Amino acid sequence: MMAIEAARALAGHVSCFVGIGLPSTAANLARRVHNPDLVLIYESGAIGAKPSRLPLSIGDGELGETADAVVSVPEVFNYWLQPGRIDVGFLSAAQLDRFGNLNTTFVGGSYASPKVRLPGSGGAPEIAASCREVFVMVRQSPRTFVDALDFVTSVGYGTGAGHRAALGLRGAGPVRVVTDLGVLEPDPDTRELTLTRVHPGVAVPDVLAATGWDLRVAPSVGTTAPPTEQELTVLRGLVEGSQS
Amino acid sequence: MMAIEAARALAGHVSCFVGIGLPSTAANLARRVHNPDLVLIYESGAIGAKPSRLPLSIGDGELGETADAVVSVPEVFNYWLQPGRIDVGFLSAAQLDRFGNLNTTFVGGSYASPKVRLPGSGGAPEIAASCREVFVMVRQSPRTFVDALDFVTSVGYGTGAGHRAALGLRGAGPVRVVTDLGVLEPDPDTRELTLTRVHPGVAVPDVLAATGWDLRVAPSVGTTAPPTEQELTVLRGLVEGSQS
Amino acid sequence: MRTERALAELVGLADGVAELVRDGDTVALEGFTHLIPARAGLEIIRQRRRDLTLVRMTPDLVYDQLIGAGCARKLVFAWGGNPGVGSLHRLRDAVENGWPAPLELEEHSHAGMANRYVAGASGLPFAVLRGYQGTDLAGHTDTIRTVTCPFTGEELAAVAALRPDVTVIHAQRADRRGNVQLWGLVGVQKEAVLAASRSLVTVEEVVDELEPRPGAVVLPSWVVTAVAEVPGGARPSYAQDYYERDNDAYRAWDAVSRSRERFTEWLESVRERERGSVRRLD
Amino acid sequence: MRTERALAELVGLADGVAELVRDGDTVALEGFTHLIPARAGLEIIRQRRRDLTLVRMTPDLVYDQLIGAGCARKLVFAWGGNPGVGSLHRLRDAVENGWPAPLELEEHSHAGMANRYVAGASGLPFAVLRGYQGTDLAGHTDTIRTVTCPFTGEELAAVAALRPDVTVIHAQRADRRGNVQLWGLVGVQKEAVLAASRSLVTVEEVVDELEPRPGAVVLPSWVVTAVAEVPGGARPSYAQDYYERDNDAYRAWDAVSRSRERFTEWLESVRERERGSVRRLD
Repeated sequence: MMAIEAARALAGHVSCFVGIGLPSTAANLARRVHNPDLVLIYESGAIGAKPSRLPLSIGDGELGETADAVVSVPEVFNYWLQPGRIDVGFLSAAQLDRFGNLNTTFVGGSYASPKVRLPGSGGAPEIAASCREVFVMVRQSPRTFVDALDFVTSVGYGTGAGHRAALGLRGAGPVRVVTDLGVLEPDPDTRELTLTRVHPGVAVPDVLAATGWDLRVAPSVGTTAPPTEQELTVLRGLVEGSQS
Repeated sequence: MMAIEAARALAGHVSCFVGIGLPSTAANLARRVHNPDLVLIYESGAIGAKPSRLPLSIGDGELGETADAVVSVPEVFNYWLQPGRIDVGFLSAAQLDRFGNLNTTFVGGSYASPKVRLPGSGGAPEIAASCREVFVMVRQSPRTFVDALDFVTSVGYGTGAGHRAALGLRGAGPVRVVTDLGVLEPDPDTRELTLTRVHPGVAVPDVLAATGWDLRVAPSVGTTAPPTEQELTVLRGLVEGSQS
Repeated sequence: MRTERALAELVGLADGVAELVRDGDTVALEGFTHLIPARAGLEIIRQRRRDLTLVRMTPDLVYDQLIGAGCARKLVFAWGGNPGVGSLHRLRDAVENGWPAPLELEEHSHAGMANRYVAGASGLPFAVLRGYQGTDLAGHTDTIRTVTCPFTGEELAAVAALRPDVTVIHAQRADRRGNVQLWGLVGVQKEAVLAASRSLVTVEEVVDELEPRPGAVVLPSWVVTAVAEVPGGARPSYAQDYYERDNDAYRAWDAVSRSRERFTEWLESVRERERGSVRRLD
Repeated sequence: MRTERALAELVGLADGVAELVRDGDTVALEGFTHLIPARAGLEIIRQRRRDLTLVRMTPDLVYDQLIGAGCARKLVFAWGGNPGVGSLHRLRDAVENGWPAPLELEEHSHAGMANRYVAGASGLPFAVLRGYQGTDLAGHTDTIRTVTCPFTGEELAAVAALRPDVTVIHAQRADRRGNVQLWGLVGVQKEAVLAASRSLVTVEEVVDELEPRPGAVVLPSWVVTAVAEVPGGARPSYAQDYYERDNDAYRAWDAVSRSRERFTEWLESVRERERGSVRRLD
């Protein structure tokens, strides 16, 4: 459901910056069902990649072979991502707070002596800063949706309205957080993430229980349309192709 | 004789940054006679070019077609020239002073209202700054070899010993000025250009008369070896090829 | 025509210039000896654009023509000459004598200009380089300053980003979706297009599919505003694998441009041509 | 072996590592998922190098192995994981528990690391980028500071140049003169080689002539120190047009690396191999 919801949200966008895992699934699903012209950009340098199966890694050979252009890694970041050319960037995280700030660095202990050391930032800080919009995809649980991050790896809305502008960040920030339970969007005034939609079969209290802070809920919470036959068929094809 | 003298001086060097005109003649002559492994780098982006005839322009098609690598213009300057990777750079000028500083910007009048507007700097300032050594090739006359430049486009030894280091320039500067009359080299202590060699048939007073300042002369002035048969044959072939 | 968020449109040259190059614009017609968008330059002259700020690392014939035709009020450049031949006489006449109008200069070195495009393409306000130290250039050019390395304390040159309103380049090919492919000496064209708000690419031919080629640069359709098929659009410069540089035309321009009279005759001949049939220079 | 001023030497892998990778060096084994110099990494382990500062944008299995083997005292990086699989358990064990030795971290983002190599390759002491604002990274990493644009007054991130003592990469081909050619996803390898004092390139094959290929990067012999022919040298990563990524090997490493015991067995098996016959990981 997360991949399908994110794929639908890609309709109407020109380009998206793709990481591996769920974002890649969503972007490839979108290109097949919702937005055939969508330009997929991988940080490994593939611009306009058209993979036939889901890559396991962002450097999978097929990405380069099917791309409109392959450029160096410095060029991806400097000429393509940094100037704000890319519409949508996908991010995930081990921790997320109420303003959509993300932690992929460590959990527990201290930076110098972490309990769990995570992979680190990769391209996430720049994706968070420079894509016109950011979609976050995270499974929802109180361990992940926390009141305070152990480390700010990538900035969402910082401490709230106006903070991105003050930092000189030019993209709009995390306009949509897609979880396994529903969709959160920033409040237009405060930028605090607000539950606006639940997936079929999920109730609002389920979402509140899976959130480590007192989650705001929109006055009227919608329900995500169930997956269509086509979405499910294509999604199954993508996932099976990647495991063969 | 200028091209032959410069070509000889390229023996033992790995790479040289080539402009059009005499430097290109010299470099191509050197590659054929004195230094077959010499790597020619053109600012248009051809690295390791092996043209069969003399190009009229630095962007001549054959440069790219015969090169080991063709790179963008920003890359030529940033990755290849600026870090000091290139052994020898060739420069010419409309005016040159006793410290090998060069003017290719304007002559007479003022910058805002010049009597003769010249093409400008092109890549010369960076070649002068960053090549390990610079060879200057200029025909000698009091109008060209002047006491004071109208404009400093490219730095030689500035105001003398120590000035390049103070400016943070990392190449050695103009270690050799090849003219139609002889060869000038910087004094080891003061860095003032000093006549060290005359070409066959040229007398020291001829050189003094063609210089707009009181030219220093080395205690013992040598004479350039006359062109060999091979040098003349190859040179003629190069020049004819370029006019066909 | 829309900006970079959508795919490039295929247009005629005259329409492309009419819509994308506007009076008062900062215009970069780039090409480092190879693939110079000469035909587009003539079309700008034919459409009598005014008050342009012309930007180019190596202004040559096409800028001499634009300057002589009175299209420009300012030139941003590093080297202005007729390569292998000599002076640009129209450029000199404008700078030395103010004919047909005074020409303001913003002068850099090649490395400075290249890095200004890189900064523009990268969404940065400036670029850092080793350059200009000890020269008289910085004293005459506002867009050269210094910056101190926060790690070593070393002082380096800073140059302001270039962001043309419109960049015009010539390439070998585009496909029908507007993806552009150029190869050979690729100069600073990618950076110049990515730095600009709008872009117009003239191409030798529009093809069904861009087959990959060694050394090719591809500009995806979504960063190009418009593509016009203009065979021979780079003459008298060259388009690798299409035609060679017409060295005689460069030499011939010297005589045309030396006198205001002969240049004016040339200019009238260009302006008399019908829309879309600008003749090649000869 | 000599530095960049002369042509590259063709060497055996063991000799190349012995001469070019020294205890205490700052070593970059680069490769962005594609063309990872994995075999060279095993040779460094076999030769028991110590106190290395390992540099890489995306440390993966090869750095997990080097760290677990006790070769490293410091890691300079942006993303350290087993792509598509999960954690690097040896890296985590070193950081979380100091086993087999504590590991100092110098942590950046991808854009920061890429620009640090660009600055190194460009002979500049630092690079400027939009990055790090609002994150906690700058507070923990000395090589991140700020710089103010001298034109706009805007504050931007500055990162210190990377200048490895030696960079090791894998490429598809070299010719007998030592010119190196790689294609496909080319990552940051050119910059990493040009930024380094010395370089060792392992290649799938040495050929008589490098035929031009679409998208290929050529590193001329005179900027490479040594080339070693090591077929399969990028396994379990891939070499486009030679072999595919061995995704099973990446998954299998997870189990090997999870326990110190199994890792130690693996390490002993690597060290037992004869010089020059390091087995592939499986």
